[in-house]
Amino acid sequence: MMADNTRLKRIVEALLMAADGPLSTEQLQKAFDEAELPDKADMRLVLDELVSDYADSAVELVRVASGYRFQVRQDWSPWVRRMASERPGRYSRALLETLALVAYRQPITRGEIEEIRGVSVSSNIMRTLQERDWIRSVGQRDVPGRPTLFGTTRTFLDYFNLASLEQLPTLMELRDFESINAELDFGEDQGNERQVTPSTEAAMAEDAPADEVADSADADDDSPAPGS
Amino acid sequence: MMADNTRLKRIVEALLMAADGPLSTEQLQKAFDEAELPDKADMRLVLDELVSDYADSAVELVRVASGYRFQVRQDWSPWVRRMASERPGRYSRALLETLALVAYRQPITRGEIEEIRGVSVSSNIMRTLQERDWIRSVGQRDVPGRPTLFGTTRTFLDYFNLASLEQLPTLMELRDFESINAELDFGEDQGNERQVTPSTEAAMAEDAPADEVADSADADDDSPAPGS
Amino acid sequence: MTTEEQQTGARGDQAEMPFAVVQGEPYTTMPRDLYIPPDALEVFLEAFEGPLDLLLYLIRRQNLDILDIPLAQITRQYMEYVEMMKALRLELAAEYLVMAAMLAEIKSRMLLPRRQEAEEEENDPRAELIRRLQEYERYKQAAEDIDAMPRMERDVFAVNPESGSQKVVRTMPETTLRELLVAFREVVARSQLYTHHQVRREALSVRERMSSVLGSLAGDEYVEFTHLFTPEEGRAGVVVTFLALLELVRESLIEVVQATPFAPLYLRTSGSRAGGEERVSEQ
Repeated sequence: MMADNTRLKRIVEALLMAADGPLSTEQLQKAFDEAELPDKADMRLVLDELVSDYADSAVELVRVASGYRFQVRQDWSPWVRRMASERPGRYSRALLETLALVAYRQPITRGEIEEIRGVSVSSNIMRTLQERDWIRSVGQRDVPGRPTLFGTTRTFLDYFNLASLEQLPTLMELRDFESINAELDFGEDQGNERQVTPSTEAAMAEDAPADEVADSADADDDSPAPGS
Repeated sequence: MMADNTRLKRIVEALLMAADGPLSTEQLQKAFDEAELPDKADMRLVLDELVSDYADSAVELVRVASGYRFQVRQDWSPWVRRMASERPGRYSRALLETLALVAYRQPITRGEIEEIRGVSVSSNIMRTLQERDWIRSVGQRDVPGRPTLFGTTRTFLDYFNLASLEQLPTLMELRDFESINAELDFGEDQGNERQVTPSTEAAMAEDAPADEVADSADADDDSPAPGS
Repeated sequence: MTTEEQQTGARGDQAEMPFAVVQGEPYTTMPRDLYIPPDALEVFLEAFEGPLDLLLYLIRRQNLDILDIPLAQITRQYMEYVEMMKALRLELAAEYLVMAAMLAEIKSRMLLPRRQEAEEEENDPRAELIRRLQEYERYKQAAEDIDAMPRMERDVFAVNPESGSQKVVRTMPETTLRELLVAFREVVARSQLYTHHQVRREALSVRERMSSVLGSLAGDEYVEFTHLFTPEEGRAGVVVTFLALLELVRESLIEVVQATPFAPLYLRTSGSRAGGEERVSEQ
């Protein structure tokens, strides 16, 4: 048993060291003959052992979404970066916001992303995200036009060193709509502290009707409110 | 001293683990600031220590002609080979477009490819194309950052059964020749079966595409060069 | 109170939040007038990811709670901004105008006298705007968080040891010339490549030669001009090589030197210059 597991551990270590990307236990098992196929329990055992074997080393065995991966401990990344010939790519805010929306709101259509961001999303961004294999089509929304629904991939999680979506930073708290309404409803409910202060009110009343504002408001009167 | 050397050892370990190939002590030294530049004696010391640290591991630190590198111990090669021979996937559209741009626009930098494609090209693609020996670095553009210029190789021509790049259809031909259009279009549906086996490859060499390409090139010979 | 005074008043106690640097000068406030040079404005425009982002900036800049937006003031600032962009005929994304209309509409509704019953049925007109701002801000924040997370190529480096002294035979995916050409056609169709550069067959053989000449000049060494030609290739080959050399010189990829008139020409890559000079200075 003991000896066997050491051997198994070495093989798994070799496989993970040689791999191009993370390997799942299933993938690791494929390297073995039927005759010596290790069971899952043994696999987990040696994987756990490897994690602690490397505790003092400059590399660590981590688990990301699609499996296990040896990687350099982040303490030493600055030196590795200095050695690398290429600068790491930087991503635009537009791309990152789009990616964030897909990650947190998946499945989501491009139209829905545009609605939340308030601007159109360029095709380049969608293409880049798909080429990097960070997002992919996961279906179509059953509405006219059948827009594509996007979700994130394992590659996305692997790239950002995550084992699952739950490890993403939590979203900023959204104060719920009801309470916003309550707070804004400054007519009757006197108990509410968040009344618009008289001075704000006055300021609003005073300087409001700049001409073009009035104009566009008129023009807008019989059309539905934008964005609604 | 002791503490310092442990730190130095970790950094050297990290650098060697992340490196694409062997690193000489001079190359390793480049990752350090002037202020903390280790001397050669210390470098040798930690390299020796690393060799023995990994004595029981599935990887070993060896010295080859151009420096030091970590490699998987030969004992475990059979498993690594079995794993590696697993997955012949399919090249992505991004990879093919990148390759095509190198073929048609060489010598070209990664930045220039990105400019034309309108999306960033992942390091993976460039690496895969170089590993496959389809493209290679042919120099550097003499601009800030000194980006690498890429060109295609003999292996590329051999793989695609071309005697020279001239046999690639011109853009004009690609765009205008009805025949090529028709021929190219049905590619899409068959994409999946076209995991070319060696025999298909051979067949291709004999029949249509090469000939047709040559034909259309001939046809073009006595007409003025397109666009000139 | 004049508009002018109000503006200064409102700006008096703002937190300084430089959001753009134009020609070395940090801008901490939104442009208030049209004295901003057009290229500076373009930087402002680029600094924002659309109208929601701009509105958020206007609100945050004054340390205001989203729920407390002084709508009139924000609307006015927003309009000034949009007017400036229009005046300078910057290409203004339609979204900015839609938002302007929305703000104007909300503002006008807020000014109308309301009856209580109506109010109960009808939400505060700002609610929708606030909802959108809050929602956008969440994801704006999430994007920053994601950007700060450790990621491959920048913070996380996978190990990469050699996988054995015997070369591992890896099965590579296969592809075909057709697939390559389809891919090329598509990238050409997408880009302006076709209109800008006519890639001709002639040019192609020259470009190929450019690569191989560059390859053979890979070191720092000078190579004699004649050594780059292969007489066996015949006239056509020599011409192609010569054209390739001219093109390489034109693109400043190689340099040609000649010690004295009629002396042999020597070539090397422009890239090696820096290294060469360094070595000279070391000696």
